[in-house]
Order: sequence, then C-alpha cells, then structure tokens
Amino acid sequence: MTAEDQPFEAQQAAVPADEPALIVDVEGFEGPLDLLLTLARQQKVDLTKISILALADQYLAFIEAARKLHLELAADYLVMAAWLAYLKSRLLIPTTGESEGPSAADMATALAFRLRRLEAIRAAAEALTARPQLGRDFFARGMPEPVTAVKRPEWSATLYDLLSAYASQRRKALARVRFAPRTVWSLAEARAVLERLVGSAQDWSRLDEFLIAYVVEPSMRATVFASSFAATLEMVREGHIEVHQDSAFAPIYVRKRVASDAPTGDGHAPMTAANDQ
Amino acid sequence: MTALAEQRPAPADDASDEEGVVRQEARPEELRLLEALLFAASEPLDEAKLKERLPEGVDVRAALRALQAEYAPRGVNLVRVAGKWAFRTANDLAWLLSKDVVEPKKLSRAALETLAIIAYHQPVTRAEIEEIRGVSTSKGTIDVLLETGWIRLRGRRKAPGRPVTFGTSEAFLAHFGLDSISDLPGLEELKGAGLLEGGLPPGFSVPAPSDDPGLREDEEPLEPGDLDLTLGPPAERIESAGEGAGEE
Amino acid sequence: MTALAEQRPAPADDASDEEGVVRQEARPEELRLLEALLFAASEPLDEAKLKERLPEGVDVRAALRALQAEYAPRGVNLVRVAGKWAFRTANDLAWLLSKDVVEPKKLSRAALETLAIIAYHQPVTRAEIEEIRGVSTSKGTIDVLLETGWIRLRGRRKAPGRPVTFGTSEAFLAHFGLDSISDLPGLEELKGAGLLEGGLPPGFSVPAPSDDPGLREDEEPLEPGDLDLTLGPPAERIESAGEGAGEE
Repeated sequence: MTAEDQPFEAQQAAVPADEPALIVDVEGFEGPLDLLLTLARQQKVDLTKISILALADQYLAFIEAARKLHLELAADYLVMAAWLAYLKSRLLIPTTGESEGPSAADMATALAFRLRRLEAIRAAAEALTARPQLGRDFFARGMPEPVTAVKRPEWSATLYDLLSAYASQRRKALARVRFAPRTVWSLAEARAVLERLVGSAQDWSRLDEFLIAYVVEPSMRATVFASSFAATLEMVREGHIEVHQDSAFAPIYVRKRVASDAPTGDGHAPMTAANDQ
Repeated sequence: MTALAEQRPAPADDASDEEGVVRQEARPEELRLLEALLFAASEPLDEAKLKERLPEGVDVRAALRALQAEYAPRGVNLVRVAGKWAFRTANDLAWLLSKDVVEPKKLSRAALETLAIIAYHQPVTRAEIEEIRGVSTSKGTIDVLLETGWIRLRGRRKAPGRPVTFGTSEAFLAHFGLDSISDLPGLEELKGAGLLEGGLPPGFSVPAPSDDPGLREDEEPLEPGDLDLTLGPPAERIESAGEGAGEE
Repeated sequence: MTALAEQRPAPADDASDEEGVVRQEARPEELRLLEALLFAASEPLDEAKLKERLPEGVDVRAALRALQAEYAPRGVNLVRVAGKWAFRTANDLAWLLSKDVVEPKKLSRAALETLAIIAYHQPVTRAEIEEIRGVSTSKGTIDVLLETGWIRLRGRRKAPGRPVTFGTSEAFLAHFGLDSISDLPGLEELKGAGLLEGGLPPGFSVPAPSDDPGLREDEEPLEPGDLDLTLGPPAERIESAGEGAGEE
C-alpha cells in the first residue's frame, strides 16, 4: 500500500486540482502525510497559513470516499484519519482549563511543520537532481592513466641469520676440506704443458694466458702458477725460452728462444730472466 | 606569487597574441606537473596528495589556483569536488557530451527523497527518515542508495535500540559536483526556516547537516559485523563505495 | 541556471564577465568543444568521429592542429595514436605516474653465506669465496648482493686474471646495526653464542675483518668500465645500488 516505487505521474493524475477528493486512488500516495500534503497544496495557500481544520475535513472526506468504493486502506491512513478526527474535535471544542498533553493548537502547528518540512525536502531533492551530474552533464577523464607501481625490493636479513649462515658454512666446508686430497701441479706436469704451449709461440705471449685452461678450478690456481713459474725459470736457464716482465706484478711474457743470438727485433732489450740467473 | 599573478587571465584585451607567447615561456613547470597529475587521475586528488607527488617547495595551493584560472575558459575545467581537485568537462557542454551517454538507472521518487533527507539531515537514522516522510522506508530503498555508493553507514545513534546512522559519501559530492555538504542547494533556506530541526518545537538550535567522518557526540562507531548485516550484495556495494573513497 | 553558474570555477574574482567574453572570442569555441570531447572520450577518436560530433562547418583538422600546438608545452599533450587523437601525459612526465612500491625480500641461504664470507674475508674475490664455500657461486647471488647495496666492488686483485675484489658497504653496517666491521663477532664470540659448536679443527680461525676503503697492497683500482661489466640488468641494478650507496 505504501507503494514507494510508484511513479510520480500516478500521483499527479490521482487528484486533479479542481475535483478534490472525488477521484480516489490511494495507490498514488506515499503514505498519509503525502496525501495530506497533496490536499494542502489544493488550498493554494502558503503552508504556514494553512487551515488545519479544513485540511482535516478534506482528508476525512477522502478516506470516506475510499471506503465507499471498498478500497483497501493501509492501517496508517486510518490511524491518521482517527488522529485528525480527534484533532478536529479538540480544535472545535474550546479548551477548558488545564488539559493533559499538548494543546490542540500545538498539535496543529506540529502537523503544519511536518507538512512544510516534507515539502521542503521534496524541493531540495528536486534541486539536487536538477544539478549537473557526473557522467550525465559533466565528465571526468575518459582515459585516466593509472599510476603504475614500480616494485623496489627491500632486502632484509638479521645479523643472526648472517652469523649462523657463516658459522655453519665454515664448519661444513672445513669438514669437507679435511678429507679432500691436496691438489698439486707437479713441476714435471707444468714443464710438459709449457713445452707444448710455448713450442708453438714465436712471439711474446702472456704466461697467465697460456695457463687459463688450467686455473678454472680455484683450488688449483696457486699451485698451477707456482709450478709453471718454476718450470719457466728452469727452461730459461736451459736456453729454451725467454721471459720478461716490465715491473713487479706486471704480466709475465714468454716466448720461444730464437735459434740465433741476434738481438731481439722489437727495439728494446727485454730484461731476460736468463741474465738474472 | 609572481607566477600566480602572471597566470591570472589577461586583465585587458590588449595584444592577446603577444601575451600568449609571454605566458607560455613564463609558465612554471609545476603547472605542467600539476595538470599531468590531475589529468591522469581517475579520482579527485586532495592537496596533501598533490603535495606529496610534486617536488618539494611547490606552493600547491597557489599553483592550483593558477591552473584553475587558466582552465576556466576552456572546455575542461579544474574544479573542487569534495574538498579535492579534479578536471571535469565544462558544465555548459553537456549537450555535446551527453549524446551517447547511457542513461543510468533512474532512482525512484522514494529513493531520491530518502537521499535528500540523508544529505540534508545527516547523520540520520531510518526512523528519522520515516518520521520526515511519514511513511515506512523499505529496505530496498536504502539498499539501492547504498549500491550507488552515495550514502554510507556512519555509526550508531546512542539511543535505545542503537539505530544505525546514515550519511553521504564523497562519491555523492563528486557525483553532484559539490565541494562540500554546505554547498547543497537550498540548504540556507531550509536552515533559516528551521526545517532541519529534528524535534517538533522549533527554535532551539539549528543543526546543520554534516558528513564529517568523525562521529557526533550522540553517535558511536559501527561494529565489524554491521557492514555485512545491513547491506545488500556486499561485494558490489563495497566496490562502488570504494570508487568514491578510493583516493583517500 | 544559477546552479550551472555556481558550478563554473570562478575564473578570477575581478570582472570575470567582461573577461570571459574577451577570451572566448580570442579562442575559438570549437577548441573548447574539441578538448572536452577528447578529454571525456574513453578511447582515441578519429577525425571522422570528431567531425560527426562537432557542429557543422568546423575545420576539424585545423582545430586539432591548433589544440595540439596549444597543449604541446603542457603537462598533457594531444597526440595521434594509430591515426586517432587522444590526450596523453607528456612523455617527460612519465615518472610522475609511477610509484615506488617496496617489496620485502629475504636473502637465500647461498646469498647469506656469500655475504658473510665477504664481510669476514674482505677484500675477497669470487674465486676466493668459492674456495671458502667449497661450491661455485652463481652470478645471480653476487648480483642480488650488489642489489642490496650491502656489498661493493672494491678494486681488482693484483694477480693473474686481475679478479674483482668485493667488500661490504656502509649500508651493510647500517642494516645490521654494526658500528664498524670490527664489531662482527670473532671466533670466541661465535662459540659463545652457540653458533660454532663441537670440536673445531686445530688452526681453525675466523678472520678479523676490515672494510678500510683504502685499497690493499695487492689491490688496484677499478677501471671506469668495470661497474657496468660486472653487473646484472644495468638500469635496475644501478638504481638500486645507488639507493644503497646513497647511505655512504
């Protein structure tokens, strides 16, 4: 009966202004207050100056008509009718002395206030919907460009993690190393390799480059270099190769000794290891 | 501050061309950054957020004002919505743009009235809405409004039964192009006429509606379960509310 | 209508009316329409579509060119994408639209071990790390550690192959709450903490580490190209290494 979703048009059609309370269509109203407000509007006066008495009469007449048509009325319409009938009687009978509860005039004022308030909020709702609305009258950017998140890793580890990783790793490695056989490149091995490698090189070449293939395993590095260098010196002494180094820690160069004793062709006399011996 | 003064629309009609050249050269870089940020965003941005994204030392408010003035005569305007800033197409161009807009589902009269009551009387309980409308409010009406994301549950009234209080959301302000609730049309008249008062004897105090997220003295916070209980399809509702509130 | 006027951002408080008229005359109305259409469009629009939407007689191409020129120095540009038109954030402002998100990550066991070895045994080469760990170290592990900013390339060992030497950075000390590298616990302390238990072989030692920035006698400085060569994905790495190194 409250029929909230009833379109507004239905209500307007319900009560033409010139024939109040004759066409009865209670379906069109959103409750007794809405009906009262519609009836009040027909008085065509400012709601502050409305005659509550006249309004009560119209309402009661409307309800009477609806009953005659055997329309079912929701309870709240009937409650309102009873209340208005009571109010009407209180307004008509002059008050005698102190009575309990609010006076009839206060009750009438309160009703008028509620009607005004309902009317005002309806006007406000209309004003609100008359405003330009987003996506209907004004628009936001159709293709917003979202902010992209760039992930930045934040690494975390505790000192405890670090230390326990270190300690357990060291212990593990130690246990392994103890049983591992010592890896050594013998002088003989080194010499055999050098003879093969230098044998093909006519020009100065870096010793460490010759040996690159043999130092892949880190544990082999020290022994490979030590043995090779010793072997180099031996081969120099025997006159098979020449070796030179520009300064301490500079790369060591070796080449096959040229058969003749002619000075080297590249203009500078290399400091040969043979001279040093 | 000089920048701001320069940005102001040319005060007179003299030599607008020469002017234009001068302006482009003098245009501070922060206006470029600001317009890029605001153009790109899908939601209005508040000054704090803008400040955070812009290089240090930029007077955000002054830059915003300069940008607003620059765009005022354009087809796209910089407007304040819900206390935040956003670019929006100019209102007078609705005719051009609404041509192929799919009209969203219209709210029923009951829903519109309820929305207005919530907006103007917030925080307000369902019983109070019913008192004003003189009719009971179906759960469906509240659900539809919650689905739009325009209203939200604020808290509970410290009163017998601890009824839930309703208020409007930022999405409401954004949708109706309001900077704040105090910009509601006709609000002053309603207040002046004493029609926003809850109690019947008028004239005691004139409460103004407030969508301040902070609860009033007579409100208390919702409990965790409240959101699920009161709402219709939860996922959708939260999502649409989130759209409005997302940028916070 | 008043509502509409209210919506418009107030351009400038002074004489806005007269002003507005002047400016609108100077800037053709079609530019307003065009910018509004392109702003609100949910996809790039081609000239045919724009022509269809704009009032008859507008030279769309000329208007587009004018608008493009107007926006060229701005933070938002009008660009042609696959023959269609759209507003896009200026290329040089892409950084504005990206946000750093911190992603917490934990070091792998291998990385922790390697880091610890670098800390205790620095300056140390990769081959030496492998010697201590007894297993080969993947390039990825070193890269991750460089990314943390906790280790750094110190120099090159004066030895065949001139391998790079690694050491810890100040960021390392900061992260692990160490005042100096010598605060790393020694053998006795590790034992005391229960980290090294059981019978340790005779001669087992834990070095007293030093992260002295000066190169040792057996180290030589890095060459300029070394930083690029040794590292993983260049752009990202340099960025994050920079963040780590920023502490120094």
